[in-house]
Amino acid sequence: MTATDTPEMDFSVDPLLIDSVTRLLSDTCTFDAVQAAEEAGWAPEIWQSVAEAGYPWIGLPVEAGGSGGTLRDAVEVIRLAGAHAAPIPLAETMLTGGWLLTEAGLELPDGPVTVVPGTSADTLEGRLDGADLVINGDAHRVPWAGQADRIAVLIPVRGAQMVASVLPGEVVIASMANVAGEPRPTVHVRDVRIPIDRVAPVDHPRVGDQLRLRGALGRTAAMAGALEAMSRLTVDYTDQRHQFGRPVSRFQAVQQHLVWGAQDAALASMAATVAAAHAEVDVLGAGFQIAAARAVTEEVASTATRWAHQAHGAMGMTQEYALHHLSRRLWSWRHEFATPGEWRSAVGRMAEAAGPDGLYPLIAS
Amino acid sequence: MTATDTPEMDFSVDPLLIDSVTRLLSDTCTFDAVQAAEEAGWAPEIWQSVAEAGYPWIGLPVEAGGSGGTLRDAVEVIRLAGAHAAPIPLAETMLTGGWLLTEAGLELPDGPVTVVPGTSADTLEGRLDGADLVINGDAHRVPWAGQADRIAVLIPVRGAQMVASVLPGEVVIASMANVAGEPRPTVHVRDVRIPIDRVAPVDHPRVGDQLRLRGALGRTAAMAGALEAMSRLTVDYTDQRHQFGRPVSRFQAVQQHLVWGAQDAALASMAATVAAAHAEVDVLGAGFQIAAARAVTEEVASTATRWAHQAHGAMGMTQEYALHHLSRRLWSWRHEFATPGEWRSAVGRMAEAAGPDGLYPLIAS
Amino acid sequence: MRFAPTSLTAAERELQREVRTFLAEELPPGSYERALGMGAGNNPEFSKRLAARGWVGMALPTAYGGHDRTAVDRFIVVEELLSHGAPIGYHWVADRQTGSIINRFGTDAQRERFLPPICRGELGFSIGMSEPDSGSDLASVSTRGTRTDGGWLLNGTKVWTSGAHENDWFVVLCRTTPIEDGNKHQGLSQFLVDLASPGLEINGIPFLDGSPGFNEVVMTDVFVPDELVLGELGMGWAQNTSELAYERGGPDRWLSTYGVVEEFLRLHDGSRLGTRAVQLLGWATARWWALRNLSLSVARMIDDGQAPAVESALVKEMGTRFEQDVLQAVLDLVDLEPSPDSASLFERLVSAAVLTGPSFTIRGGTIEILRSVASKGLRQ
Amino acid sequence: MRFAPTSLTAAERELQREVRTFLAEELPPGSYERALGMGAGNNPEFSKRLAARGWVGMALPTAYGGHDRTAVDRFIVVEELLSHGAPIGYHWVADRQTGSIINRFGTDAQRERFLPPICRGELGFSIGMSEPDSGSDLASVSTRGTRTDGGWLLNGTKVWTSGAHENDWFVVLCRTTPIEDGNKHQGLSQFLVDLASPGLEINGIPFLDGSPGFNEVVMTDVFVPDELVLGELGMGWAQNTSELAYERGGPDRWLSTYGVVEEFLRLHDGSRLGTRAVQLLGWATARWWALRNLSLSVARMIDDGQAPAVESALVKEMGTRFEQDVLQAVLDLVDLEPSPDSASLFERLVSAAVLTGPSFTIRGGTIEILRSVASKGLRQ
Repeated sequence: MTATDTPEMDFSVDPLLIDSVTRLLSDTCTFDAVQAAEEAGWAPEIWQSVAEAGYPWIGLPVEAGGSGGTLRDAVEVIRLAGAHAAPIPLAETMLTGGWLLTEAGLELPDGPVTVVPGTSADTLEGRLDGADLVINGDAHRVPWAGQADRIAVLIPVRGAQMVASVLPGEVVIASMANVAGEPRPTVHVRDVRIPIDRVAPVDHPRVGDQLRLRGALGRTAAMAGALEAMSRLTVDYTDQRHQFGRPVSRFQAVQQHLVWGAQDAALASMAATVAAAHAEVDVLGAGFQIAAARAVTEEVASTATRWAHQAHGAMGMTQEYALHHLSRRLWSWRHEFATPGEWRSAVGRMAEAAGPDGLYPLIAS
Repeated sequence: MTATDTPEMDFSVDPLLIDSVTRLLSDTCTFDAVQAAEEAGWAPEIWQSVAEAGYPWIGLPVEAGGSGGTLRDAVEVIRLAGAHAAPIPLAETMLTGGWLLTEAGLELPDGPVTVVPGTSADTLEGRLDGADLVINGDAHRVPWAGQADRIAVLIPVRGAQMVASVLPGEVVIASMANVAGEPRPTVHVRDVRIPIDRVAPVDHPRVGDQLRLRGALGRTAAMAGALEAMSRLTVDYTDQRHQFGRPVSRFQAVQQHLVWGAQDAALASMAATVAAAHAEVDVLGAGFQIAAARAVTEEVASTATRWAHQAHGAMGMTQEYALHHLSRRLWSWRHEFATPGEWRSAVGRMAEAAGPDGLYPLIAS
Repeated sequence: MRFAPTSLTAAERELQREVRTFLAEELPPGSYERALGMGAGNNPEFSKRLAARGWVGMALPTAYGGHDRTAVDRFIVVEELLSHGAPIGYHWVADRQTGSIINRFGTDAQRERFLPPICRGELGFSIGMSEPDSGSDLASVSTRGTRTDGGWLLNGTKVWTSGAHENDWFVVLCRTTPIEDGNKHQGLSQFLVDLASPGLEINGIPFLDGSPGFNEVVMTDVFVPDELVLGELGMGWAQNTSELAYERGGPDRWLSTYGVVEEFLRLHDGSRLGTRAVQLLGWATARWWALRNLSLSVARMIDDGQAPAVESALVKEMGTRFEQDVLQAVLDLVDLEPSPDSASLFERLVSAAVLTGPSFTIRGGTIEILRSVASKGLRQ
Repeated sequence: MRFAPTSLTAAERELQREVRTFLAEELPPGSYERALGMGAGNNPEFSKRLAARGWVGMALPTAYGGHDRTAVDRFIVVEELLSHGAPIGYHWVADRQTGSIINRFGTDAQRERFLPPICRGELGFSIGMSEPDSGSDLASVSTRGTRTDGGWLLNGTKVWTSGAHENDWFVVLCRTTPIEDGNKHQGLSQFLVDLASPGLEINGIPFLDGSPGFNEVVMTDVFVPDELVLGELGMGWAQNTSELAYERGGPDRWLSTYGVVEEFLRLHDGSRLGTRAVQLLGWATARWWALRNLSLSVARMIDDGQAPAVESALVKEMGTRFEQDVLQAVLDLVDLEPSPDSASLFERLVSAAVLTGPSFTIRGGTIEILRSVASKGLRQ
């Protein structure tokens, strides 16, 4: 194969890694374990097994305490976690919170890291007092803030971007959950003084954009995994379920739901994978791909849950059947790290900027 | 039946009238006649038979040269004309152009009347010169301007609303058709002097709003008729057409199209009828009902044509089969007398004005 | 298929005003946890107060404590209750479904026993139709009723029985004669069963978010005396077919997400809405208005002695899809992460709608079944 | 079902650049009547110039004047042509479908005779599959081929034959052996038929707006010599099944309304778009991007020797629906009364899309058939 014969993007992921993650998640994320996690807000024992294998730090540099590997590997692990509805803060530790700490040269803790995603209602402010950073205000929808070892906060101070590694014990956490029952509490910060060893500036001026894109990519990958698992679950269920003497998958009305659900999953999965490959090269340079992937994925998350539930009938509405572990997460995730309208707008503005003659090249980029 | 037992709205139409209009249109609006009208732009011989019976002037006062009857009757005739794809300017003569002339006390001609609907691109201006009105500018998408005896123009002059009864010969008509092949030419008016006997003011300050609402109601009723006819045509076709050894109407995928098409027709038909009953009482007072009826109808015109064509397959794409006489009109009419977005916005603003506690009462009005 | 247009009479407008006044007093905005249409919670006290006004058991005969009102009168009361998100859960099924079935098919003794408390809003009923292996295909039920001294012994399991944990009685569809000549529709009967009967076990089937909702009802030799066979033995299929028809086409099939839009509007009251919000509002309002007119037409046709089976199936099929479309449109418009714990009523409503939305097009006969019913009727 | 992600190689990017440069020179914006995807008009001169660049017959062997290029290379050329709305009508069917069928199933002599002119863009082909009473159910064709001296006599009528009035040849599916044991798929054969043959009559079936498009081809004892039986006698079904598969999942199935959006953008170039327009643009662009990646993946899988039948059916089913969705969204956004006579290219394009839109989900196998194909494949 000559150089001109090699596709320009690298989509490869570590097959051994994927195999072992799949096995581990299949073993640990059983129906009962995922269901039980709704009480506690997460599954510390699943975290434990995943952490023992080093998976939550994939894509973070070894020298910073990470497990090494590529961003593609990390995204693939998140996709698998989405497919298994893994009730642990993987994306936060790998892609956003943990990444933010390593970017600032701060220590990675042994346990999960979360991040302040930054919503329009947030009011966090920081000021320097000597060498310390004093933070004040509220942060909303901070994933698993009560379960994480550290909350990574990106905060502008006198024109610089500072990262603070906040201890959950330093703040007041007001519980709140998304529609999947995953903790998304409000974090109240009342003049909390962060000492110098847990604060550092980041040089890159667009670190906030990177964080936003990484957050979006993480949810996109998780949704893609959940959509694929949901499509498989629905195909299996409708093959086994009989009505009027034959499998319901034989009815055209059900076939339509199966096909549309499979298409939705395929779109999301492809979008997440391609976006990850571009992000591997340069997260900021992958702004279009990540925004487009996210926009497509949140749209199909909405439609695919509709088809899957319709194909399942009453069974899908019960706690005892696994569909809701996926569908409720999809209903939640599509609104996290910015809402559907915002990502669609972002893509729209890029298309507008590309102009008529640049539009197709953008689509084919 | 006591007074409190009588429904507050009167939906009655003259049954004899409806019967005879239905018969006449069935006899005259044959496939061939409707098809042939695409060349000429209309069907003068159909107009002739309809006019001989006095139908184009229903709802217009007898003393003004109209045929009498109610606005409901007029709307019902337009609905039937829509169902038969009648290629004649009925709504223009009855509901808008002719009405405008009678409102201004101007003479109704023997032939069809049309009206300048008023688009955002129109540039008509009038000025008084002695007792005459001099008009200048362009009017777009004037239905059947080349076929009408008179073009009714509503034009503001020095704060007053003037109606001019323009002769087609006085203006330049640049041909243009909608996607149904119905003439919607541009009318160029170059310093045309309209003598006093063809100009008159109208007192009512909101005559423009009335015209707009009447125009919308006319297209709504015509669409409702076309949607009903299209639903029936599709049900019949799929019953007769066999594939894989049975009528295609037996396939769930086709049933879905039949049911959705029937629903769309039912929505439009109900909406048009209810709006007409309210308009009978007071056109301006029926602003909500007309706007809502129009908004619903243009939405279902879009979806129902999709279901009907899909159920018909290739046959529906040919000129030799009747579906396009209905579907192409629906594609056209939903954009005439203001576009879908405008009517949806109008309803939305009324709902906004009603506020949260007034919203349901508005819906139930 | 024909929907005759209709409108309210002066008397009906007066009823509408009365209900609105009652609700404005009973449930001023902000004073209650607004519900999403018929999926409302139980509030026996509210049900009794409503009954005291004569708005429960409206369709039932005065002889049994009912009010002999028309379908349109019921429509008016129901649309106001649902559009207010009132807590109608306790009396809903008995009022709307079981009461009518007992009145229509039951014995005199059954009418005398059950209808008066239903009309007082004091008796909650559940429905025992579905089984683990029979959903839309009702005739395939395997719960059996076998003859015993003075009555029947019921054995089998019913699922998706809403409210069985809170209600008093339920109606059970059973097979009382084995299938012989392949005619599955014969040999089915319905029983009125006390949910406190010995041998009857109620196991909650939590809703997908863990909230109570469905139940599994397991019956092991549950004795039901002869006098509680609903009407005539062996007529279960016919009774149930008509029962399904009762469920169709009313305001409960297009108002489930109405509250989401009303609360959206309340949230933004006073500020001028943006274009996208206005378009959404216009689209939804126009369609509600048109749907309501079709649905009202169905009620009037029932009062006129017609049997608008196709029409009501058409309304239900499109109404329930529209309920979901409205929610999707709102979710796409607003900047919000849905949470059941939100301090905002609007956000809680949205969350509840997200979680229950899929059931709109499933409950009481899936839209696929409705399409099949309706499309056959279109040919006539 | 699995779509492997892929991207272009440097060589493929180079090809893309070449095609873009060619089109920018040949067809600068405003210089031509932009077409809607594969429903483009005939322009034999353009087809020849394209062929001169080596971009017709790309999939065919060099031995016959083709270029032995990959499916991805063809994908690149096709997506650029279609997104430019280039006039590809004359060579489209021969290039994309008939050429491949002849190459795959034809005899050496047939290859030598037909492939070189196809590759030069000089031979236009039509397809004769559908009949008045056989649409999606191809095996029920009733056109007969009966044995005669040195060949066959064809009798029957084909419909929906696009371009027969402008093309040179067509491929006809016939029954050559009567149905015996109920196996409808046996006894079908295909013939290469000169459209100028005696006994062959072409009657235009105007498109719904009166424009020429479809044709009815009536054959009365049309003689076809033995050497023009396509490949092996009796293999018509197998040849056609694969022929259908060729049609699926390419850029022609999701780009038909692309030009509408590009021209909308051109119309507003320089002015800042409103929220609704931006949302539409974002939605459509994101989905095109994702669809294109799936579609490209299908092409790469073909080059890798796989048989992505389910995948291509999935892409085509969603792509053609999306083409219609895009149009509806634009129609709802803009203030416009569509007219084919409009002075504005954008409005003419919209009108053409309105009139041809319904065919997107019908042509080359309806979406209902595709769903059936795809849903069976999902189980594996």
